[in-house]
Amino acid sequence: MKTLPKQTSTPLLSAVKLTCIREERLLFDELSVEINAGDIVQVEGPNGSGKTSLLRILSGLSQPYDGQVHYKGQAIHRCREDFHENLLYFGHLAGVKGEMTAEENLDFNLALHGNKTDQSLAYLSKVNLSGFEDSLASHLSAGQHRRIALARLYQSHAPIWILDEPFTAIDKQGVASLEKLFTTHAQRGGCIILTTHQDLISIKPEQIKKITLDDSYDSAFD
Amino acid sequence: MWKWLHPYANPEVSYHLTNRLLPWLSAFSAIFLSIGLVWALLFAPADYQQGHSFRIFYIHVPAASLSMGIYVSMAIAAFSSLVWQLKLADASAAAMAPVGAAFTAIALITGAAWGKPMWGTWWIWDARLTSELILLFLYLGVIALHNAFEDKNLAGKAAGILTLVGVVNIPIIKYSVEWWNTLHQGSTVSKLGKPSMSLDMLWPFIFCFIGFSFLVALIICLRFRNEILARNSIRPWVRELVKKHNS
Amino acid sequence: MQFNSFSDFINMGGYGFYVWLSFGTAALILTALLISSKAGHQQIIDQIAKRKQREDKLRQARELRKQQNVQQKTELNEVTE
Amino acid sequence: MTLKTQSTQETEKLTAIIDDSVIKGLALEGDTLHNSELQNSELTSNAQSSAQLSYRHAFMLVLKRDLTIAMRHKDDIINPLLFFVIVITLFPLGIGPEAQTLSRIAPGIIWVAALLATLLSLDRLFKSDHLDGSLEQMLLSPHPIFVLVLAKIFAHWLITGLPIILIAPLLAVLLHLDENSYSALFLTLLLGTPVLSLLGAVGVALTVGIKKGGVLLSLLVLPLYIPVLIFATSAIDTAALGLPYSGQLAIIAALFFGSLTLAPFAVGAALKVSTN
Repeated sequence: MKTLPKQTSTPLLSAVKLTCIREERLLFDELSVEINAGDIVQVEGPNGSGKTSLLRILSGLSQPYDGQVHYKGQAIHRCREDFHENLLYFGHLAGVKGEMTAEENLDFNLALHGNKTDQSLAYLSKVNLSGFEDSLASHLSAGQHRRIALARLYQSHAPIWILDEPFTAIDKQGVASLEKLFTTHAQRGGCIILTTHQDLISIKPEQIKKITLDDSYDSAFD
Repeated sequence: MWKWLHPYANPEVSYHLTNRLLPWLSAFSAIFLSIGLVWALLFAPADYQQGHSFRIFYIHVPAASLSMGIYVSMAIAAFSSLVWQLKLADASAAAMAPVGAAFTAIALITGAAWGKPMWGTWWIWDARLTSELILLFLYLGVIALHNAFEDKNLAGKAAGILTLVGVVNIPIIKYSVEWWNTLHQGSTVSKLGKPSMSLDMLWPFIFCFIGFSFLVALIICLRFRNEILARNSIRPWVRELVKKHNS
Repeated sequence: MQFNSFSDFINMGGYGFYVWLSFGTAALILTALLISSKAGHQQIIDQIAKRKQREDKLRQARELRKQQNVQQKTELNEVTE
Repeated sequence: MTLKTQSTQETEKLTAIIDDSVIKGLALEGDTLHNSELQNSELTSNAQSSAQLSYRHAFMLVLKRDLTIAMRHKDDIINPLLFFVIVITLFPLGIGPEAQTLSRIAPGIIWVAALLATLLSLDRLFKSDHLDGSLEQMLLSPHPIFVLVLAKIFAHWLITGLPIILIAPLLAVLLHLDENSYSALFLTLLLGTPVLSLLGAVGVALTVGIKKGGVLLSLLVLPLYIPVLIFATSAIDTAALGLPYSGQLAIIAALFFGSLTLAPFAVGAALKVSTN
C-alpha cells in the first residue's frame, strides 16, 4: 500500500503545552501532541479525566487554560475559517433538530460545513436509516439521531475528524463499517482523533496512537 | 510597548505588588477621608439656599462620579482581557464590579436623602438619578452574570462582554434619559446641578473626592488580591503562600 | 467651625436626619464592603488549604489502590475495573 | 464510498490523486473515480469562489432552517403574540376604561408589552440549539459566526417582531390611540423591534449555558432596551400632537444600525464563551 509523503515539517494538527482546568481541577498539564496525516489517535482515560475537554480544545470549541492548538503550524484562532473547513467534530450531542426530518437534518449539517447534499439519501441508508428519511427526528431514538449525525462522515471532505464516543448507541455492524471508514480515511491522508469506551476491533493496535490521560493530576503543578 | 507591562502580567508578581500597595492606600485614604469629611461636616459653610443639607453633596457627588468612573475602568479592563487575553485584567474587572455597585447605591441613597428636603419627595425622576439607577441595574447584571458561571475564567469573559456592551450603551442611555427628562419635566430644574462653589466648599470637596478615590483603590486591591488567589489556587506559589499563612 | 454646640451639629439646621442618613448609610455600605473584602482573603486561603487536604487524601487513596491493583495483578494476571 | 467493495487498488489510485497539502474530496464513491476526480478539482478550485458566495449562502441556509423549525413548532410564534395581546388587554381592566387616560398611556403600554413579549421569546433563540448540540456545529462551521448569528436573529425577528408589528394597530384601537399616531407606531415598531432582537440576542448568548438563565436574562437585557423605549414612545406622543417626529425616528434608526453592526460580534464572542 502506498503511503502519502509525510509532512515532516508541520504536522496537520498539533497541541502545544495544553493545560486544562475544569471546576478548579487540573485535567492535564502541558500536554503536547503532534497529529499527522494518516494517524488514528485514541484518547484514553477514566471518566472525568478530560477526554472530552481535550477533544473540544483541539476542535477550538473550548479554550485551554494555557497553551495552543496549531493547524498546519498556525494557531487555530488565527485561521479559524480555514481550520474549520478542514475539521469535522462529532460530540456527545448529535446536533439533530427534532422538528426536521432525518434528511433535512443531514442536508443542513452537510451544507453548513460546505459539503454537497445531493447524495444524502445514500448516506442515510449507509447508517441503516433508509425508510426513516422523511420521519421527523423527534420520532426517532437517540441512537438514530447519532447515526444521522454520523452519516456526515461519508461525505465529509475534511481531513481532520475529531470524534467523541462515535460508537455509542451504534450496533456491532455499524461499528465495523465505521472502523473500516476510519481506516480508509486515514489511508487517504486524513487523521482521526477519537475517544471510545470499547476497543477498536478491526484496526490493528499498532496503527493506533494513544494519548492516555489519567486522573493523577488533581493537585497539579507540584 | 507592552514589554514593560509583562512582569506585572504575572499573577505572583502582581499579588505581591498589590500586597505592598495596600498599607499605602489605606494610609492615604484614611488621611484624605478624615480631613475631607471633618472639613465637610464641621467647617465648610452652609449653602445659602440649601442650608446644611448641602453637606450631603460631599459624598453624593464623589460617589456618583466614581460609580461612572469604575464602570469605565471595568470596561477598559474587560477590553484588554478580551483583546490581549490578559487573565489579570479579568480578575481586576471582577474586583471592581461590587465596588462600583456599592458606590452607585450610595449615590442613589444620598441622592434620595438630599432630594427629600429639597423637592419634598424621596424619589424624583430626575435625569441623573434615573441614569444612576440604570447604572445600578447594569452593575447588578454584571455581578449576577459573574456569579452564575461556575468557572471563574468563563465568568470573567462573559461579564467582560456584558460590560463592553454596557459601556457602549451608557452614553446612549444617559443621553436618552436626559432628553426624556427635559421633555416630561421641563419645569423642574434639578437642584443637584453644579452650584457655583466657593473655595471653602471646593477644598473639602477635593479632599473628599481624593479620599474616596483612594478608598476605591484600596477595596479594589483587596478584592483583586482575593481574585488572584482564587484563580490560581492550584499554582505552587499559592500553595506555598497558604502553607506559610496557616502555620 | 460652623456649629456652636454638639446638638447644633447633630441637628444640622433641621436637616440632621437627611444628612446623617446619607453619611450613615455610606459609612455602613463602605465598611461592610471593606470588611468583607478583607475577610475574603482569609476565606480563600482556608478554602485552598481545605482543598489541598482533600487532594492529599485522594492521592493517598489512589496510591493505596494502585498498590492493591499491583498485588491483584500478580495474583490474577488481569485487572478489571 | 461503498466500503465493502473498496479494494486496495482503488485506494491506491485515490491516494495518488490527493493533493498532499489540501486534502479534500475524501469521501467519494470509490467506484466512480472519474467523477470523484472531477469533484475533487472542483472542491479545491471552488474554495476561493465559494468564499464570496458563501456569506449569502450560509445566511439563507440558517434562515431557512430556523423558519422551517418555527413553522413546525407554531407555539413559538403564537405564544409571545398571545402574551402581547393579553398584557395589553389587562391594562384597561386595571386602569379603567376612560378613553382619555388610555390614549395617553397607549404608546407606553404597547411598547412595554412589545419589550416583554420579545424578552419572553428570546430564550428560544439559542437555547434548543445549545441543548441538542447544533449550536456547537454552527460555531465549528467554516462560515464567519456573525453571518450565522445575523441569520438567526433575523429569523427571530420574522417570527416574533413582525407579528407584533402587524397586530399592534389592532390593539392600538382598543387603547384609543390618537389617530395621528398610527404611522408613528408602525414606524417605531418597524425600526425598534429589530433592535430588541439584536440586543436581546447578546443577553441570550451570554446566558444560554447557564441553567437558570431566564431571570438573569431580563436583568441583563431590559436596561439595554431603555433608549429604544424612550425614543419610540416619545415619537408616538409627538405624532399625537401633530408635530414632526423624524428626529426620534432617526435616533431609533441609528440605534438599529449601531446594534446591527456591533451586536452580531458580541453575540459571536458570547456564544464562544457559553459553549466553552
